[in-house]
Amino acid sequence: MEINPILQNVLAPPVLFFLIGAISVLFKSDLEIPAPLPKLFSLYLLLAIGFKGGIEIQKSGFTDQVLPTLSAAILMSLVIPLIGFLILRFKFDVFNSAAIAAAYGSISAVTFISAESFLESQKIAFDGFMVGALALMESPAIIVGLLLVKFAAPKNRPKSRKMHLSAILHESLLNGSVYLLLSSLIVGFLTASSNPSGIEKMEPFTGQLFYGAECFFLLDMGIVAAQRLPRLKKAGSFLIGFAIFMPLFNAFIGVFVARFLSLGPGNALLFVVLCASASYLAVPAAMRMTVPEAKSSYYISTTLGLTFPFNIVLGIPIYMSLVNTIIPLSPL
Amino acid sequence: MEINPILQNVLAPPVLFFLIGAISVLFKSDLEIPAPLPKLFSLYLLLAIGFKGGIEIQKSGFTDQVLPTLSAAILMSLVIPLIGFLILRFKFDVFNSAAIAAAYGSISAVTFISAESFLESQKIAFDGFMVGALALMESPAIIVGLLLVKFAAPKNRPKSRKMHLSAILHESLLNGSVYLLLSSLIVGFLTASSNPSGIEKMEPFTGQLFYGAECFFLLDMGIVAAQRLPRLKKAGSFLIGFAIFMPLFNAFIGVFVARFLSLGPGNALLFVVLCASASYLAVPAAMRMTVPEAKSSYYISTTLGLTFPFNIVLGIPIYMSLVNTIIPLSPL
Amino acid sequence: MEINPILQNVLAPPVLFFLIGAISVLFKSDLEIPAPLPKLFSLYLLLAIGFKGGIEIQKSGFTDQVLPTLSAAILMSLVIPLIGFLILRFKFDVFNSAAIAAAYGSISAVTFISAESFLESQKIAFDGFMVGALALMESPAIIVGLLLVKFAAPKNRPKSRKMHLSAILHESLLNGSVYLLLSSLIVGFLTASSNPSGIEKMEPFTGQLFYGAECFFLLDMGIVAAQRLPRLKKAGSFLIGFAIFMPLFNAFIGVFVARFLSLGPGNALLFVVLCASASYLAVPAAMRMTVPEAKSSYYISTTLGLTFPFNIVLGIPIYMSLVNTIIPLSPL
Amino acid sequence: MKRLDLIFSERELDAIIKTLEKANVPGYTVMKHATGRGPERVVTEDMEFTGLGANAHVIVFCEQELIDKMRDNIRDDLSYYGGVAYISEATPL
Amino acid sequence: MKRLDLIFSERELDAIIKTLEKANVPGYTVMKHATGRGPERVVTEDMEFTGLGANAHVIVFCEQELIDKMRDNIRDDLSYYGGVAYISEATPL
Amino acid sequence: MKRLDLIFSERELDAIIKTLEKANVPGYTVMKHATGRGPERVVTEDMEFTGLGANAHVIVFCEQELIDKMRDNIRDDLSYYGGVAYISEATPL
Ligand SMILES: Nc1ncnc2c1ncn2[C@@H]1O[C@H](COP(=O)(O)O)[C@@H](O)[C@H]1O
Ligand SMILES: Nc1ncnc2c1ncn2[C@@H]1O[C@H](COP(=O)(O)O)[C@@H](O)[C@H]1O
Ligand SMILES: Nc1ncnc2c1ncn2[C@@H]1O[C@H](COP(=O)(O)O)[C@@H](O)[C@H]1O
Ligand code: NA
Ligand code: NA
Ligand code: NA
Repeated sequence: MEINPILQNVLAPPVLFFLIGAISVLFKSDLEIPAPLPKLFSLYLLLAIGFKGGIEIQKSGFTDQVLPTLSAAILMSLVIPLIGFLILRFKFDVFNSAAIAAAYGSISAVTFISAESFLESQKIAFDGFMVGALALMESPAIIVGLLLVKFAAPKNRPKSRKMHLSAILHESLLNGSVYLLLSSLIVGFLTASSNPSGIEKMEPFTGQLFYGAECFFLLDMGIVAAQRLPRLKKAGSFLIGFAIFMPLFNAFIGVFVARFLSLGPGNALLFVVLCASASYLAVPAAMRMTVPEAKSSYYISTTLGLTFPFNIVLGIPIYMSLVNTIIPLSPL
Repeated sequence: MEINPILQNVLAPPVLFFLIGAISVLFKSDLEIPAPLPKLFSLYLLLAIGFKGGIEIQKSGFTDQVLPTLSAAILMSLVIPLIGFLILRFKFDVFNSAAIAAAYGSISAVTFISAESFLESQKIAFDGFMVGALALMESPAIIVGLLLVKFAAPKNRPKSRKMHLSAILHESLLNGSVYLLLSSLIVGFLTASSNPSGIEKMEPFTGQLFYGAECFFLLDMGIVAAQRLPRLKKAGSFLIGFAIFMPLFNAFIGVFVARFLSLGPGNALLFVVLCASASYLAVPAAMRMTVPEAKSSYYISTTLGLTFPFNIVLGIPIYMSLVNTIIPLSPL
Repeated sequence: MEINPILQNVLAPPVLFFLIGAISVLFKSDLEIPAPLPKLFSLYLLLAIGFKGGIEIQKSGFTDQVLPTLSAAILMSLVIPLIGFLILRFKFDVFNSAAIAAAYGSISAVTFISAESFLESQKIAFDGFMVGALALMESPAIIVGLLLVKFAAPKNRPKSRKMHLSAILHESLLNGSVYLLLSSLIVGFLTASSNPSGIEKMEPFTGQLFYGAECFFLLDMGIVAAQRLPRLKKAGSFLIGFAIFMPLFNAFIGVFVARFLSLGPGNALLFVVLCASASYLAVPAAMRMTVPEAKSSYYISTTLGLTFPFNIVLGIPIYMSLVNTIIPLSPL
Repeated sequence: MKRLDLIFSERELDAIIKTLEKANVPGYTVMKHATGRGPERVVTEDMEFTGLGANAHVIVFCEQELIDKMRDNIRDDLSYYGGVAYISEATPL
Repeated sequence: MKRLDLIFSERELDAIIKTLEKANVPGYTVMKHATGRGPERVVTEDMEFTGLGANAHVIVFCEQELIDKMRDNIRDDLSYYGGVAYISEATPL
Repeated sequence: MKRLDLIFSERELDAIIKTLEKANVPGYTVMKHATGRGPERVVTEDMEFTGLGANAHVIVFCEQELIDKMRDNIRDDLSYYGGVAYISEATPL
């Protein structure tokens, strides 16, 4: 039975649970996942993604493709915030533009694992080292965002303080979610190198449980996203348009970079999804601390209320067909 | 080694953990499972029950037995509250009678899964579609309870408000636990129809983990139930009697309906347990909102403090022997 | 590839996650595992340790070694607090000395399971009944500590109250973590005796998940321990020295007792680790209630800030080489 | 400046916040997971998972006139579902 | 009308509530998971899992005479285990 | 004796506590997981997991002179990140 890839994506449990969560808000059900339970799942997912990624990287070793791909990933996370900033400056001040742009330069780990699940269900291969790209794309966008504030903000920035380079690096590298992902990746790598039996013993926790935990977390994300949506309306149509246009635009650049890198379709999709997704964990937490002038509802509502659902439900299959169309074209 | 079925039921891990929890209260241990951890397990159990139930229903299809059984289940959840109401009116006002009666018409999902575990340990087969009966019996009892209040309450109901039909339907269908169970059932059904590989990937979470999570939750339920018990004493002997008599009475009606439906012993037990169990999730939450005149300690202490432990520890094996006695009798 | 046993221990996932947690504090990352999530893992670990231990005890039966080992374990948990008390009295009053000494007489379940993981990675056999020793060593140390206060404290103990024997027994046996471990052990034992299919159904929860949950909990313990460390500095060098010397001293006595008992190397290591580890769950909770005169920062910072990390990272491999050196010596 | 303390079942939180917003209070703070006992019922933490909910404690710092504006609505909400409301003096730092 | 604020280790919650009930207070509210520092010790959230427990913040709205009735018992509890108690004015809405 | 109520983002908790400690307050109590709305932004519980954090409610019982000592520092912290601070009267039990 051949079905439309968008429909097929929607009928996967993680997406269905996401929709269930969103619909519960629409219908004013009192379904609630109280704090700090969502934190448990978000910590778990970061730990498991990092750990499994570290193992994969150790196993696959540093092939020819690894270095160019990781470099391109970092480059994208530096360039995208600059483009985003230029676009957003039409409507917003420096602070809000930089904060929103940083979020779109960074990545969403849950969008990434949704893309992995999509690839698995389509039986398309991809490489473990792509988690390395995920891990490396979180911080640079934060750094660019903060540098934009540092240099583009009015000299008499009224509330200015703590904007030293050390503070910028601290926020971008030691942010709780960045730190957990990176360090779990290192743990996975070390375990795979020196203690392979440890991998097996972790497998039920980080491996088998993963898909179900992803579903549970997406149920909550559906609730949270649907609660953000009305606030987005207040933010105005420019921002709503941006939250859809920017991921598509980034995907478009991403797919050409992927082609240039000669990535296979699986890796290409993951690369594109990293470009297209926006951060709602690391970046907002960092911006809240360092750029209090920016309205958090702007960068949260766009990334979480619109871009995230768009990517999860429609984006991934769209990007897949983009990859299938662009990548096989005759060489550039 | 042949042992008494009640003892055999008591020696299963879920029941033992329930008893451990209850005993800890008796001995004033400071063992505590702080909020919102119990909520995590209750959400998990509802999600997993629904998901697995949806898969089973899709697999087994709509056999001859399905429709009559589900109809009978709904019927029971409409009739039981009426009977309960008439009995309770001897002692209580309309508000309390309706609220308590609604709880007994509805079901307890954890009692249901305890019965499933019991059947598995006895190697007695049962059908997955019985989860459909579970899901369908939650709401009607709430509706009956609220209609009883609407029509039987004194015309000058002092605090009356929000008692429109739409509010009644909202409370009965969009209550968090009803909604999660029903929608997870739909997710399971859709996954089984269109995405069978998703079932396998969910299995470690919704399947393998289930029994252990059930034990952990029952540990907490033991604590909670034992803390309710002293309050029940305050509620008086009529209510104490009701909390034991009503499940037995409902089981008795249930077993004859099961026989009329020609259910096998496994399905029959589950049907009887649905009739005999009382709700402590969906109904109390709905009544608290819509019938604030009723004392929540009445409907919580009876269902959670007495009926639930009774069913878990003694009821299930008693109902099993009832099923084994009544069902094989010559046709009615 | 032969590597140093300390390094090999450090490169196991649980220890790596512990270090990650500790380093996050050092670098002032905002990584946080909010309450009550650590409680979830601590409850889970106690339940699983007890349950599996009960099964093992039932399976192995009461061999020749069991009774002498368990008796020696209890003896050690009575003697160690007395020695500790005498040492601590050089510097501290009766209340603080008794409370700290009790902590060192009691045990740390997580240190124990780390030692088990170490043995498994080294493929050294050990017996399930050692969990019995774990369970039996928690309470006696508390009792000794409280008796020391009762009899050694100044007669005009200003805040004295509730120091009846019944209160002492209550605190030592019905303490939440002692109770959960002991009662889960009984559940495991009963399940193994009468309901072996229950073991299989629990296995994914209590067995397969265990290692991953241990890692997650150790991540939190790393954070907590590193936050305690600076407070230890305030407590002075005597206490810092005590927190390293005492476990080594107890390990030394323990290894000779183990040799006297003719324990194999696996059981011997576990026995030594029980002697060397100090309690940060049961004892502090009990002391907080019954000896409020003692400063909780003393008994918490030593056990959790120094002794626990020391044992996890360095202690276990050191004790292993101690066992390997002393045990094979010609008979005493 | 006044301080208004409201304590009631968290199930009624939306209704109370709507009342506060309608009166244009400058802000409010909500602390959930409160438990307690009132003349009408006992609210315990261990029942939170059932959906019965615990209490919410809401604090509003505002001018007296805003309180006068909200008084009837709040009393109405609290009389239906239970809960308490108290006013005290407060000075901005 | 008075407002009584009690802050102390949640391990003593049962004892304090018994004192309140004995004085027949009309009600009380409990907020757990409070942390803090007093003259005697620091209470942090990250130690909650150990069973040491965090603090509880108890609020009681009642008449002055009830407070006078409870004063000695409460002081007794708090002097043994630590904690603070303060009274302020409050007017029902 | 005074009671000082501070409500602000829990991300700034360390800074505020440093200010309190520098003024040598006799103690303080922290209640986290508070949510709310101020003139500047809405803080909701469901965003806690993102690391944005909820609010903290800090209570300090101390003498007026200590408050005067801390006033500038606290105002500084709160003006940068948002938050409110109010003083009221309190009498020890
Ligand atoms: N006198 C009081 N002092 C403090 N809190 C109270 C008081 N009376 C009621 N409450 C709180 O208000 C909640 C609702 O009370 P009730 O009106 O009985 O439903 C209780 O659970 C308490 O948390
Ligand atoms: N001056 C104060 N202001 C606010 N809270 C305090 C104060 N002193 C003590 N506390 C609270 O009371 C608890 C117990 O204090 P202690 O008496 O030191 O054990 C502390 O953890 C604080 O939460
Ligand atoms: N008038 C007020 N009454 C009570 N709480 C307030 C008030 N204004 C602000 N808050 C609290 O202070 C927090 C920070 O406010 P803001 O300055 O808008 O960031 C809010 O989230 C509220 O919890
Ligand atoms: Na991106
Ligand atoms: Na029923
Ligand atoms: Na020890």
